[in-house]
Amino acid sequence: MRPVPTPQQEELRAAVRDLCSREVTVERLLVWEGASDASELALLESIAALGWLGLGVPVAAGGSGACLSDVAILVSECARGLVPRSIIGAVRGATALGVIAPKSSVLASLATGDNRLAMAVDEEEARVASSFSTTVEVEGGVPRVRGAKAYVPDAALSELHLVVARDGQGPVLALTEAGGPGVTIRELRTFGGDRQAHVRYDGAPVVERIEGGPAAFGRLQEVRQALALAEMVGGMDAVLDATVAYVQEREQFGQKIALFQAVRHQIADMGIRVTAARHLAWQAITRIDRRALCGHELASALAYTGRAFRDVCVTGHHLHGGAGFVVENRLRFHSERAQSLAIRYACEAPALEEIAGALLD
Amino acid sequence: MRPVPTPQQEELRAAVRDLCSREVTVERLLVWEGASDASELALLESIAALGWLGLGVPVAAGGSGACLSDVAILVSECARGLVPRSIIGAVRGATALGVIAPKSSVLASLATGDNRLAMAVDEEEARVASSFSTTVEVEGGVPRVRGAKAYVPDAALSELHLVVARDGQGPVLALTEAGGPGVTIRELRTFGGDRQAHVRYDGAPVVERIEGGPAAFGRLQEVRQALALAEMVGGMDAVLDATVAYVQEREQFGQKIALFQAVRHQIADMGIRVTAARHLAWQAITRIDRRALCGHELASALAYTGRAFRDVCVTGHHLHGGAGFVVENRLRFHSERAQSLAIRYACEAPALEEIAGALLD
Amino acid sequence: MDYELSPREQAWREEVREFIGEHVDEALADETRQRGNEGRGPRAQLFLDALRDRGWWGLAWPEEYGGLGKTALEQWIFIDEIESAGAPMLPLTVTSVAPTIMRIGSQEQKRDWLPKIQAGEIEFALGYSEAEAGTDLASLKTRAELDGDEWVVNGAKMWNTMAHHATHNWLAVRTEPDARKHKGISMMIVPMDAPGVSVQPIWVWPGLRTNALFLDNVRVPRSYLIGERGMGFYYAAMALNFERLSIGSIGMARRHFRALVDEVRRRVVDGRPLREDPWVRERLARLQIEIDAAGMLGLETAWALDQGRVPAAESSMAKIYVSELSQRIADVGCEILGLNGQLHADEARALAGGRMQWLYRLSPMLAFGGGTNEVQRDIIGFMGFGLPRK
Amino acid sequence: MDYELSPREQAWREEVREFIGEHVDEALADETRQRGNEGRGPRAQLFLDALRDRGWWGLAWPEEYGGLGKTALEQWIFIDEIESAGAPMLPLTVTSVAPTIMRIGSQEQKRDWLPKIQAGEIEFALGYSEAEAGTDLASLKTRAELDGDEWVVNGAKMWNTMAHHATHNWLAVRTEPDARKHKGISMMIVPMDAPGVSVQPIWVWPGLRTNALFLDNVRVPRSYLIGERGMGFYYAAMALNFERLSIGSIGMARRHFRALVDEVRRRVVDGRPLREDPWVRERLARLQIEIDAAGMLGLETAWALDQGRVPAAESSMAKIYVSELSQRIADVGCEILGLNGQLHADEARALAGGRMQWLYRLSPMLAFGGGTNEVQRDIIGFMGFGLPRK
Repeated sequence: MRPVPTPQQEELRAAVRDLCSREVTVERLLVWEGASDASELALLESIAALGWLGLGVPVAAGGSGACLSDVAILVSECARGLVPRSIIGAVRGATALGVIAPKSSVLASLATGDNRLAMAVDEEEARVASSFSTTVEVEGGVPRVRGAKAYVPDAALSELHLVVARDGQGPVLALTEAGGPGVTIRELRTFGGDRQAHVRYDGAPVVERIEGGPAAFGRLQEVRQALALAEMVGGMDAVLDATVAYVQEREQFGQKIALFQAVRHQIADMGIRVTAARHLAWQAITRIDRRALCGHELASALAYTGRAFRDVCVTGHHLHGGAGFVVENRLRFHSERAQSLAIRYACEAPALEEIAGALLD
Repeated sequence: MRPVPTPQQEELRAAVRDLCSREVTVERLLVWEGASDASELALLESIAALGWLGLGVPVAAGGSGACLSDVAILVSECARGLVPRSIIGAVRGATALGVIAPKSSVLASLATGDNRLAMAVDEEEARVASSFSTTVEVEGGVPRVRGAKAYVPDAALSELHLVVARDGQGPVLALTEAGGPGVTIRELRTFGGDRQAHVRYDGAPVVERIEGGPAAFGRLQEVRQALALAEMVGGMDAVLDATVAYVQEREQFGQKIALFQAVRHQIADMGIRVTAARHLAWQAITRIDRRALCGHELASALAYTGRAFRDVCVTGHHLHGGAGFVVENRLRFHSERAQSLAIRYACEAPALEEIAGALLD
Repeated sequence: MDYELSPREQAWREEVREFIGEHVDEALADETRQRGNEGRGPRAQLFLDALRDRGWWGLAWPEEYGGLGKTALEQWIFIDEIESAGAPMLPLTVTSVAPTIMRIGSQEQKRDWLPKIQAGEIEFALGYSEAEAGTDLASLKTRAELDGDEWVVNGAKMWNTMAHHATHNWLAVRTEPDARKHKGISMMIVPMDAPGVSVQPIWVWPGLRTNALFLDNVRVPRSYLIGERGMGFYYAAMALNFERLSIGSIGMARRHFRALVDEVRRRVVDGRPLREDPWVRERLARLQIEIDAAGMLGLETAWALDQGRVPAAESSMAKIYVSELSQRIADVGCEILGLNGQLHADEARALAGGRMQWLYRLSPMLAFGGGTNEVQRDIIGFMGFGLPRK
Repeated sequence: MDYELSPREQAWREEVREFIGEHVDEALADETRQRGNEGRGPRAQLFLDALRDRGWWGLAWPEEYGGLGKTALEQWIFIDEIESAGAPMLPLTVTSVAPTIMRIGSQEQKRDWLPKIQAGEIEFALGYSEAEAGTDLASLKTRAELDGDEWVVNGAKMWNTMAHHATHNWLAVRTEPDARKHKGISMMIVPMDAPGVSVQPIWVWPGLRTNALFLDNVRVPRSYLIGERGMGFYYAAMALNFERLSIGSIGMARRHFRALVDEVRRRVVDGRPLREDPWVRERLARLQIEIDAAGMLGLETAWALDQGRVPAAESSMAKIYVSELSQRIADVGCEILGLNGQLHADEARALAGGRMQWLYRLSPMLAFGGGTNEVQRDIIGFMGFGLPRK
C-alpha cells in the first residue's frame, strides 16, 4: 500500500511538468485546436527523443520496457499539462501495441515516433464489439479489412491503424497502413478540437495480424481504459489546482471569494471527488498493470472518474466565472477533454450494468 | 392560474391549524405512536363533528360535497399538523369511496365517522394490480373475497375494507366487513408507528361491489395519490418552517447558525424543492379533481414530491442536529411519514417508467 | 388552487404559436445558433421586424408608451414559446433598456430615445460588469466626471456582449465618487461612435463573442445621464426585474431536451432501438421531471409579478434550477449520443444538431452569469425565508 | 503506486477474519442491534472478553503499555472487518480514553487508571457536548473549581451516551474561566457514583438511548484532572485523532448494503426476480461505486496516519462521504424493499433484518454528529487546500 508515486515516478512527473510549462503555451493550444503545426511536431519529436513514446514498449523492440503504471504516470502528467491529444494518442498507441503484441515488427517505429498508431475501434451504430460490422477476410490470398470505423482519433495523422474487426468468430486486431490502398479518411470537426475521423476500409490489406483473439482485444481495451483513467486523473488535478488558486486570488464584495463558505465547500466537494477518483483510478491502473483486476473494479473506477472529472470541471467553471470562460483559459480545454474522454472510455450505462451483473447475476 | 388556496380554503386551513395546535401535542403523538387511545378517538370525533370526514362525500350521502381539492387542503393541513394517520386515513377512505361510488350505501356512515374504511390494495409479492392474487368469486350464490392483502393501513381500526381484487378479468373493488366471517387481521409493527396489518380474506362475503371495473380502480388510485401528494406537501412545509425557525434560533461559534452561508444555502435548496414540489403536486391534484390529467404529470409530481419530501427531511434533520433527533421532536414524525408515503404512493421506478413511456414509446 | 390558463391566456398562447408557426423554421433556428452574438442574420432581422409590425416589441411596455401592457404571465407564455421554438428573443434594448427609460427618464429623455428604440434605429449594448466587478456590481470603477455640460467617461467594461453591433452603450458609471458605493453610480448612454470608445473582442467557450469596452475620455452630453444621479445601482436592479421572466425560463432547455428525445426515438445502436435502453429511459424520465419542476418555478415568478410583488426569491429559484438543469441535460445528452455527441454543430452528421456539446459549453455561464447561483441562494434565504443578513 | 496489502497486512486480515468467523454469528449481531446503547449483552461481553484475551484491546496502544502497536492500516483492517461483520466495536474507553491517558497522564495517573481499563473493570462515558456546545465544543460551560484538594464540578452535559452503564465519565470542563475559551478547558475523570451526579435518559430517533448528565457540586480529587490544566480542548482533539479511522469507516454501510443485495437476489415481485428490474440494478450499481469510492478515502486516512501525518482533511472527506452515503443506501434500500421496508426490525418478516428503515433513522446523526459535515468541509478547505480561514 503506497497510494503515491515512487520517487522515480515523481522524477518522470517533474520532467513532464517542466516540459509542459515550457512548450505547452496557451497560444499554441489555440493553434493546435485548429490543426497540427510545426510546434506540435516539434513537441512530438522532443517527447520521442526523451524516450517517452517508447516508455511502455519492450526493450527488445527499442523501447524502455517500463510498466503500464509508469506510462500512466507519463500520460497523467501530459494530460495535466495539456499536451496535445495527438501526442498522448501516440503514447497510447505504442503502449497498447507493446502490451498486446510485444514482438510486433512495427513497434520500434512507434517507439521512435517514426510511425504513429491510431486505434480504429468504434463504429457509428455499434457500441459493443459483437455488433461491429468491420471484417477481416482473406481475399486473393491476402487478409483484407472491410468496413467503416467512426471517430478514430488521429486517423489522418497516423501512419498505421490498428483495426478491431471480426473474422466470423470473435474480434480480431489487424494492422493496416493509413496511406495504403482502400483506406479513405474523412476528418471530423469535434467540439474539443481534437482530430478524429471516419475511416472506410475497402479491402485494405492487413500488414500484420495481432494474435491472441478476443483475449488480446480484451487486454487492448483494458490498456486503453487504464490510460484514459490516467488522463482523467491528470486533468482533474489540474482543474482542482487552478480553481483553488483562483478562489484565493479573486475578490468580490471586498474579500477573497475563498472566504465565502459556499465557495470553500465547493472546493471541499471537488477535493473529495478528485481524491476518491484518483485512488479508484490508480488502483484500477496498477491492477490492470499486474493483471490482477477483481470483479467490477475497473467499471467502478471508470464510472466514478468519468463523472467526477466532468463534475469537477463544471464546478471549476462555476467558481472561475467569466475568467475561466474565455477561450484562452486552460480550464475549458480540460472540460472538453473531460467530456470527450468520458464519452469514449467511461460511459456510465455499461459500467453500471457490469457492476450490477457482478452484484446480482 | 392561481397557485394559492382560495379564501375559503384558507379558512379551512386556519381551522385545521387551530385544531392541531390545541389537540396534537407531542405528548399525545408519543402515545399514539404505540396505540390508539381515547384522545385519538376524541380527535376523530371532533373532526367528524366539524364535518371534515365527509368533506368529500356527496351531499346526497350526508357529506359536504366539497371537491377533491378542498379535501386535499384539509389533508395537507392535517399532515402539517401531524394529525394521526388513522384519522387522515378515515378522510381518505370516505373521500375515495365518495368519488368512485357516490351512491354507496355505506358512505353516510363514513361521513359521520360511525364507520371507517380501510383500503386493502397492496400484496406482499405484487406491486401491480395485474399480479394481484386476491379474487372475488361467487360461491354458493354469494360473492366472496379470497386472498391476502399486505400493509393495509388501519385494517384493525376500520369497520369496512375496500378490497382490490380480480374476478378473472380486470381489477374489481369490493367492500367487506372487517369484523365479518373469514377475515383475519394480523397487525404489524412499522417503523413509523402507524397501524398497518396483513389481512387474510378466506371467503369473506362482499357487502357491496363497486361498479366501474378497471376505470374505478384507476380513479381510486388517482384519488389516493392526490391525497398522498397533499400529505407530502403539508409535511414538507412543516419541516421547512421548523428548520427556518431553528437556524435563526440556534447559536454556535457565537452566531446564529443561519448566518453561516452553508446553512443558508441548504435552506435555499430546501425552499426550491418545496416550492417546486408544491406546485407540481397541486397542479396534479387540481387536474385529478377536474379529470384533466395530461400525460405523465401525475407520475412526475409523485416522483418529484416523494423524493423532495425525503430530501427535505434529511436536510431538516441535519440542520437541527441533536435537537431534532430526540424522539420528542416533531421533525422525526414527518420524516417517518415522508418515507412511508413515498414507499406506498410515490415509488420512483414505476413513475420513471411511465414518464419514459410517454416520452419514447 | 388553479393551474389552468384563462381563456384569454390560452388564446394568447395560440396566437403566439400561430405566429411562430408562420415565421419560424429550422433555417431561422440554425441561423440564430450559427450567428451566436455576431449580430442578427437576415432571417432574424425579418423575424424581429415581423414582431415589431405585430406590435409585439411593446409586449411588456405600458400602454401609455404604445405598449400592449401584457401581464407577466402573458409575457412568460411569449418567452416560453419563442425560446422553445429557437427563435431570436427580443433585444435587451426593447425588453430592458426601453422600459427602464420609460420609468426613470425625464420627459425629454423619453422623447429623445423611445421613438428611436421603437423604430429599431438604435440598439444598446449593456455595460454593467467590469473585470473586478461582476457579481459585486456596486464595486464598479468606470467613472464619469462633469466638465461643463458634458460627462467625461473613463474606464473599461467587460462582457459588453453586443458592443460590436450596437449603436449605443447603456452604461453604469460612477458619478459620485464620494458617496457610499451603492449610492455613487448612475446610468448613462454612450454612443458607440463617440471618440475614445473602443471595443476589443473576447471569445468565450461556447464559440460566442463578447467584448471588452474601453472608454478613454469619452465625452457625452449632460442629458445622456438617464434618471437621477447616484441611483444607477437601483436602476440596474430595476432592469433586472424586467428580465426575471427570461432568466428562469425553461424554454431553451425544453427545446434541447426535445431534440434529444427525438433523436433517441429514431436511433438504433447495437441493433436495438436506443429508446429501449433502460439507462436511457431512466435518464430522460428524470430530466423530464426536472423540466416540469423548473417550469413551475417560472410560472410562479410570473404569477407573483402579476400580484404586484417583486419575486426576488421566486426568480432566483427558477434561475438556479434552469441553469443547473441545463448542465445536466447537456451531460446526459452527450452521453446518450455517445461519440457522435462530440461532433461540431456544423458537421452534417451531428445528432440533435450538435446541441448537446454546445449546451455543455454554454451551461456554466448560465450558473455564474446574471448573478452567481451563490448570490441567488443568498437572496432566497433573505427574501424568501427572512434569514438574517450578515 | 501500490494499492495492495503487504503479506503481513494480508495475514492480519486473515487472522481477524478467522477470529470473527469463530466468534461472530447472527445471534451476536442481532443482540448488538437490539441492545442499542443499552449496555452490552451477554454475547457481546463474551466477544469483547475474547478480544481482550487475544490482546486486541491493545491493538492501537503503544507497545510500552502492553499494546500491539499495530499500524493505522492494520487498525483500519480490524475496524473494517468488525463493522462489516456487525460485531460490537471496542469500547471508546479502550480506543479513545486509554490512549489519551497514555499520552497526557502523569506517571501516577497512568498507574491509577490504565490497569483498571486493561482489566475491563471500569468504563467511561464521554462527556464533551453540552446543549449549547455541540459542534462548537470550545463554548462549553460546565465548570470545575478547586476547593482545597478537590475539584467541585457543576454543569450539564448532553449526548452522554453510555452514562447509564459507565463507571466513570471522561469530562471536558472549564477550569480557567478567565482564559480564552479554547485555553480554559481541562479533562477530568468523574466517578458516576459521586454524590451530585445524576443521569436523565434521552431517547433518539433510531430507538437508541443517550443521556443528559447533571453535575451538582460534584467533588473529585485534584488528581482526577488528567494532563495539564487548560489543555482539555487540545486533548479532545487528540482523542478525535484516535477515532479518525472509525468515523470514516465504510464497514457498517457495506454490511447493510450487502444485506440489501442479498435480499434483492432472493426476492420475486410481480412474478419476476427483483434483480432483473433495471431501476434496481442501476441503483445498486451506483451505490456500489460510492462504496468503492468511500473505501478509498478511509484507506488514504489510514495510510496518511502511518506516514506520521494528522490526516485532518482525509478523515473529514471519509466522514462526509460515509455519512451521506449511508443516507442514500437507506433511501434506496427502503424503496427497493417497498412496503416491507417499513417493518420494524422485530417483525420476523422484515426483509434485510429491518435494517434499511433503521439506517434511514440513524444516518442523519452520522452527518451532524462528530463535527457537522459543514465543519468537516471547512476543515478540508483549510487543511487540505490551504484556503484562508475567516
